[in-house]
Amino acid sequence: MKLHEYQSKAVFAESGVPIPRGGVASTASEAKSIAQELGGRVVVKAQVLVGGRGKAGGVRLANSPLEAEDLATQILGMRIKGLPVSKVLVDEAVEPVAEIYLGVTNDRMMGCPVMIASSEGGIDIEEVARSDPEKIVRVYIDPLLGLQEFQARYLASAIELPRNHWREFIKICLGLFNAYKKTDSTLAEINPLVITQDEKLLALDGKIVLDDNGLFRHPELVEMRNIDEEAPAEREARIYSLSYVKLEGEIGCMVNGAGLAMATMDLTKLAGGEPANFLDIGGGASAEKVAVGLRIILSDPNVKVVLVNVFGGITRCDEVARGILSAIESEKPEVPMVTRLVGTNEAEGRRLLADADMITASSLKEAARIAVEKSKEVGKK
Amino acid sequence: MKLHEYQSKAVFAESGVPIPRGGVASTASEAKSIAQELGGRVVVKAQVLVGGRGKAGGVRLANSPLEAEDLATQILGMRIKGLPVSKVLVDEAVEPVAEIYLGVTNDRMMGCPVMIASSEGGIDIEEVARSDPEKIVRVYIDPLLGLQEFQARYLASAIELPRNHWREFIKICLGLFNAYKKTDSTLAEINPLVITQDEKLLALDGKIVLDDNGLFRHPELVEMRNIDEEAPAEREARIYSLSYVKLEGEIGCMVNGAGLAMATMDLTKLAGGEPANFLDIGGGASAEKVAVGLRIILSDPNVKVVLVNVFGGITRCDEVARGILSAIESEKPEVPMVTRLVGTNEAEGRRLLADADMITASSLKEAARIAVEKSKEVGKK
Amino acid sequence: MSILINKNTRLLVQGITGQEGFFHSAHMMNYGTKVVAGVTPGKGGEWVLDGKIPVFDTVKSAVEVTGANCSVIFVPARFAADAILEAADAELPLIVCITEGIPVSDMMRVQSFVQQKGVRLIGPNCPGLQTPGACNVGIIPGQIAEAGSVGVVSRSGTLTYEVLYALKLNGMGVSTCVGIGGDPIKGTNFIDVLGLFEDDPQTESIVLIGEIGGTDEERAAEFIRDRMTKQTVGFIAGKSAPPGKRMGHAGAIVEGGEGLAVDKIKALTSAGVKVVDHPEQIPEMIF
Amino acid sequence: MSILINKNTRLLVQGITGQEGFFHSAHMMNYGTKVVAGVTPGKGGEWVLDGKIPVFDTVKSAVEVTGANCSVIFVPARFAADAILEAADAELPLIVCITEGIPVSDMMRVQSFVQQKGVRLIGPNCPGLQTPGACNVGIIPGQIAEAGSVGVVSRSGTLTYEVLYALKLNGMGVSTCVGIGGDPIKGTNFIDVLGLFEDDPQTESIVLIGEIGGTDEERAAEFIRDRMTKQTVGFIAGKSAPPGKRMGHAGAIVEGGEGLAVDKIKALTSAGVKVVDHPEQIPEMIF
Repeated sequence: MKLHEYQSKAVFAESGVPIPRGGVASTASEAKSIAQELGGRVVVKAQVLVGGRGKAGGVRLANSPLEAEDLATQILGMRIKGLPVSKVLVDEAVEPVAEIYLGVTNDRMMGCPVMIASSEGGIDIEEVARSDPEKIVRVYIDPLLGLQEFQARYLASAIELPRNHWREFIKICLGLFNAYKKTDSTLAEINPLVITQDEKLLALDGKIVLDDNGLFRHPELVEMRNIDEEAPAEREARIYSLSYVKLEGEIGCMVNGAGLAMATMDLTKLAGGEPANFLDIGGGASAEKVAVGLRIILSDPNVKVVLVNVFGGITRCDEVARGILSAIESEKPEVPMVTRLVGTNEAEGRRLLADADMITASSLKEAARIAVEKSKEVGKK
Repeated sequence: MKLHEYQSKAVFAESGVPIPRGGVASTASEAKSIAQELGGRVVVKAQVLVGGRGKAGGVRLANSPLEAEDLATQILGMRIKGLPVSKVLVDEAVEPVAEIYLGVTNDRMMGCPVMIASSEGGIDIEEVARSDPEKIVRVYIDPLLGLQEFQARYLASAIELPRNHWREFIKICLGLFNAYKKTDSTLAEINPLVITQDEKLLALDGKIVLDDNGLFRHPELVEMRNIDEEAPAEREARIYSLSYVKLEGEIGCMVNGAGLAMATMDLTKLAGGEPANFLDIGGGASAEKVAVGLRIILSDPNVKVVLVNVFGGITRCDEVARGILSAIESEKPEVPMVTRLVGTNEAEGRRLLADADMITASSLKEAARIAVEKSKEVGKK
Repeated sequence: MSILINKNTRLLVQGITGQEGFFHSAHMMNYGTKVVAGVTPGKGGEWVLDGKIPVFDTVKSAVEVTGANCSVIFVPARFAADAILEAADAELPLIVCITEGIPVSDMMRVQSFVQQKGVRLIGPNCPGLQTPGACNVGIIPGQIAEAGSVGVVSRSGTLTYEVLYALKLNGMGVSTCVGIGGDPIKGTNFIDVLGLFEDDPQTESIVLIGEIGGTDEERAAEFIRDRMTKQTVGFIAGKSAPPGKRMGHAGAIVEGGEGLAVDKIKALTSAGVKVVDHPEQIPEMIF
Repeated sequence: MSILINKNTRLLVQGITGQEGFFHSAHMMNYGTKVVAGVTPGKGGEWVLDGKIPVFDTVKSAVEVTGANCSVIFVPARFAADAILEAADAELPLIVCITEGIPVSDMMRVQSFVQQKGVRLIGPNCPGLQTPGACNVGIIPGQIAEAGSVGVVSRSGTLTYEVLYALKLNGMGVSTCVGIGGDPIKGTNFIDVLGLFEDDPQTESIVLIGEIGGTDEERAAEFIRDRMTKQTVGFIAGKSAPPGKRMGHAGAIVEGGEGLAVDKIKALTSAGVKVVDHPEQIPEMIF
């Protein structure tokens, strides 16, 4: 789960990271009053969980409260990369002398947090990694010990931060790490961390990605989720603990197990089709869960054929079959369905589906081949 | 630095450890109103930083606010083991069904915290260690990981705590460890932790010993120090960062270095005398500090002779001599003084002291022998 | 010989009275696994599974009484870190954590402690291990593999079953199958298991099943190139997965250009591994 | 040969621009110690001590540039834990912490990390080490010991100088003197140093100076009994100290009946150590 810029900055501020004065607004008139209160020039920033806001015109400078109101009206009406803008952040405008990158994330290979700093802030750190890899400095953090001052000092020294900013920078590093740790984040990032004209450090933009598995410890963060921004299918999948990722193809896939689901998608593609989604119903799924999964797939208008691939273990094929039948009954799908059921209670599962208008396959390869063929036939109609 | 019972319990409560309802009083009428507010029977407990309050009559049960007032009057007038009682804690009276010991301290040998539990609470744990060592259960705590739930569960299981109390007990263990950690304590102890008749756990008495070296992180705890309870000599030593321990003998010792100071005391004793104190002036002491040290020694009426032993390294013998002369000038001591100065600027030091009425010795052994002789002569006068 | 588990494995089940732990304990026992104890705090003293298995309050006491030398963990995610730490503290040499959904922050702490203790953790978020005919630890179905000479190591669950089944249909047996799990931070990686297979006389060839995310497969390729003499066949799931999206497993995500299936396939191929296009092809590649 | 430090020791001074660090750096250099670098965060790029010693911002860069292989720490107590961690993280094989007054809670964390890193910490709250004629690391005065065959290990500072001086007055020289420090939790204990002396061909006999508090001397006695062939003479300070009172050193306290001088003397004596009554007696016991 990602936090918005304004939410991330609030979390940072709680840990002692300095952020610009500002406020969040859902309406243009709110934006205007925030600008009034701040005085001087302000920046109006679209709050959407997607990169490239600036290029899309979602971040604009206003010289007066009236202009702020006007810009807020425009931005609140936008969609950026398909996402509606429902909130804007109105911050005091700051003219930076320098822009720094500072982030902390989990390093998979080292199995520990890593703090990353660069004197080249303000742009995507992955871009810096490509163009100027020597400008990126890392310290690996002992997960039990946490970030130590000497490590923050090393970062300050390695990015050649002027010495008068070290004390404040170290405080910000410790604060950022604390924010990362206390929220169970997988990424906490300040980009840019700027040096202002009056020689202060300020977190101008911020981003936190929470570990979904850690959310049970943070009901206060879960409340920050803006469900309006979720597609209905994604929301339903989340509620039923189904792993669902929408894709652009036409073959809907329902599989038990993430690896098998990916393999099914891959095979579909190898056979000349395009998967419409990734969907893992998990282990031991109930008929209800299966039915929800199938409904989610069928709700995608691109889907021309559904491919069900289940290797029964804890998951029982008969239960899957019941779920399929229930979804068929309620949704009355017009697209063809190919099923391949193997393993626990396979015979009973096949028997249940025998009367339904269903194509069965015995191998994964065959199932994929038939699904692709069917999708092409549907296309021709 | 030790915290009083009422202070320790407040720290525990902040970490989620349940404590009895109650309040602290400096006067009998305050005690009465607390008792009134609590209702029912209360216990009035002397707040002194010494063991054996109960036996000394410093812990009494009162059936009414009036009786509480009466008992508070008595207890506030007491001295327990020489310490005046300036505060009483008035707690609701609790009749325990069982008494448990629970404490956490630093284990020197293992280099980590250890949590100790025993079903035999309510008495000194060292006594249990002698009489019933198998009733004491320990878990060693990884200093980076901290106390884990499974360790608290192990304690609950090993002291055979009834299962219905496990959840609360584990919470208390984690709370106690948290209190220990966040205060940089060397000991945090609940004794007894009681099971009440209505099946609750309650920390009936508590004790925290802070690490003096960690106090710089805890200004709020330093404020809890009650300087009235310190002897003036101890307070002066603390202010000047001198290590001073008052003893019962008649030979005042002033030495640089803790090990050498102990060795000097030991040698004094071996020569037939009794040291009046331990006093380490530290490394590189200034004349002022030396003078303060000597004044502290001379303020002890038991002192019949002063033995100064300095092995100069960073500490300069001439500086020590100047300090001695300054103290002699202001205090005009009547007791004989034996000095042994060796090392840095030894000659200059001796020269400075030559005119003063001072016995000099060249070896430690000789210095001790002379000091003891002199103390006996003084005794004969 | 197999690796890691065999007929002498004395298994402790943490979370034995929970729904999952109970269900799979029965399955493991049916398989012939020596399940010797269960742990559920607060239920010590009970006996479960037709009164055959004693339940203890703590791992320490379970180990003392039963001599368990392996633990499998079925407790819910929020208690799993504590359960692993408890098993590691009791110095059980092999700990298998089935639980899915453990926070990464917990796993980083746990990992550090487990390494200090010098014990082996498999998982979390894994199906466990199976040495066909001898011992089954975890949730891999019992009837889909026969004893034999193919070592299987995988980041996936059901996909592994698919492979085991394909091997069986082709008359091929398995020495040990190890599911190392789909989390980004896990106790045991490909290279650890590859090293064990290389040293195991029973294992003649190896199947490695990887997926997108991280660089475990790239490191495995390096290890295979430098250290392995036995034939390895590979499959990587997720060629069609888009970047930036998590494909079910917490670890299955392409981020910052890292973790692409195509890079993994390239690395493995250039290390001499035959990488197949779909799991059912695997048996025909083994000889 | 000496132990731990010698002519090849390349010393880094953490806190070199502080009053104490500066003063003792000059002394160590006068002694002939190869002081190669100093560290003071924020002062990197300066040169101190007649422009002979470069100052760095971080230990890492100091080590990279100067090849330092030992660090001595003079920073104030509240920054000392961070300084030790920094030196350990840079994997300096020998770290000597002179600083007194570090919180026990800090030292427990530090100790755990130092052990993980496999480096040796001496101290804190110690006078340092001296290999007479070759190298002086810390604050032991330079003129009070000559090179020779007696190894000295001690929990105390000035008391050690007293012993070194007594040895010198009696024409006896020292291989290496190691002050392990007076704190309850410290990097190196008696037994570590005793083991090194036992293996050092230059060292023929050993002086052990202990004091009240803890059980280090009891463990040393066990070690001496089981493992040492060289003669050991001992002295324990604090026979006259009352229980429950801290005698200056944070570690010098008798608590719960543990740490009594009499018990330590008994343990050492029964392990064959000659324990003297006062430090000036030591030279006559060595032959």
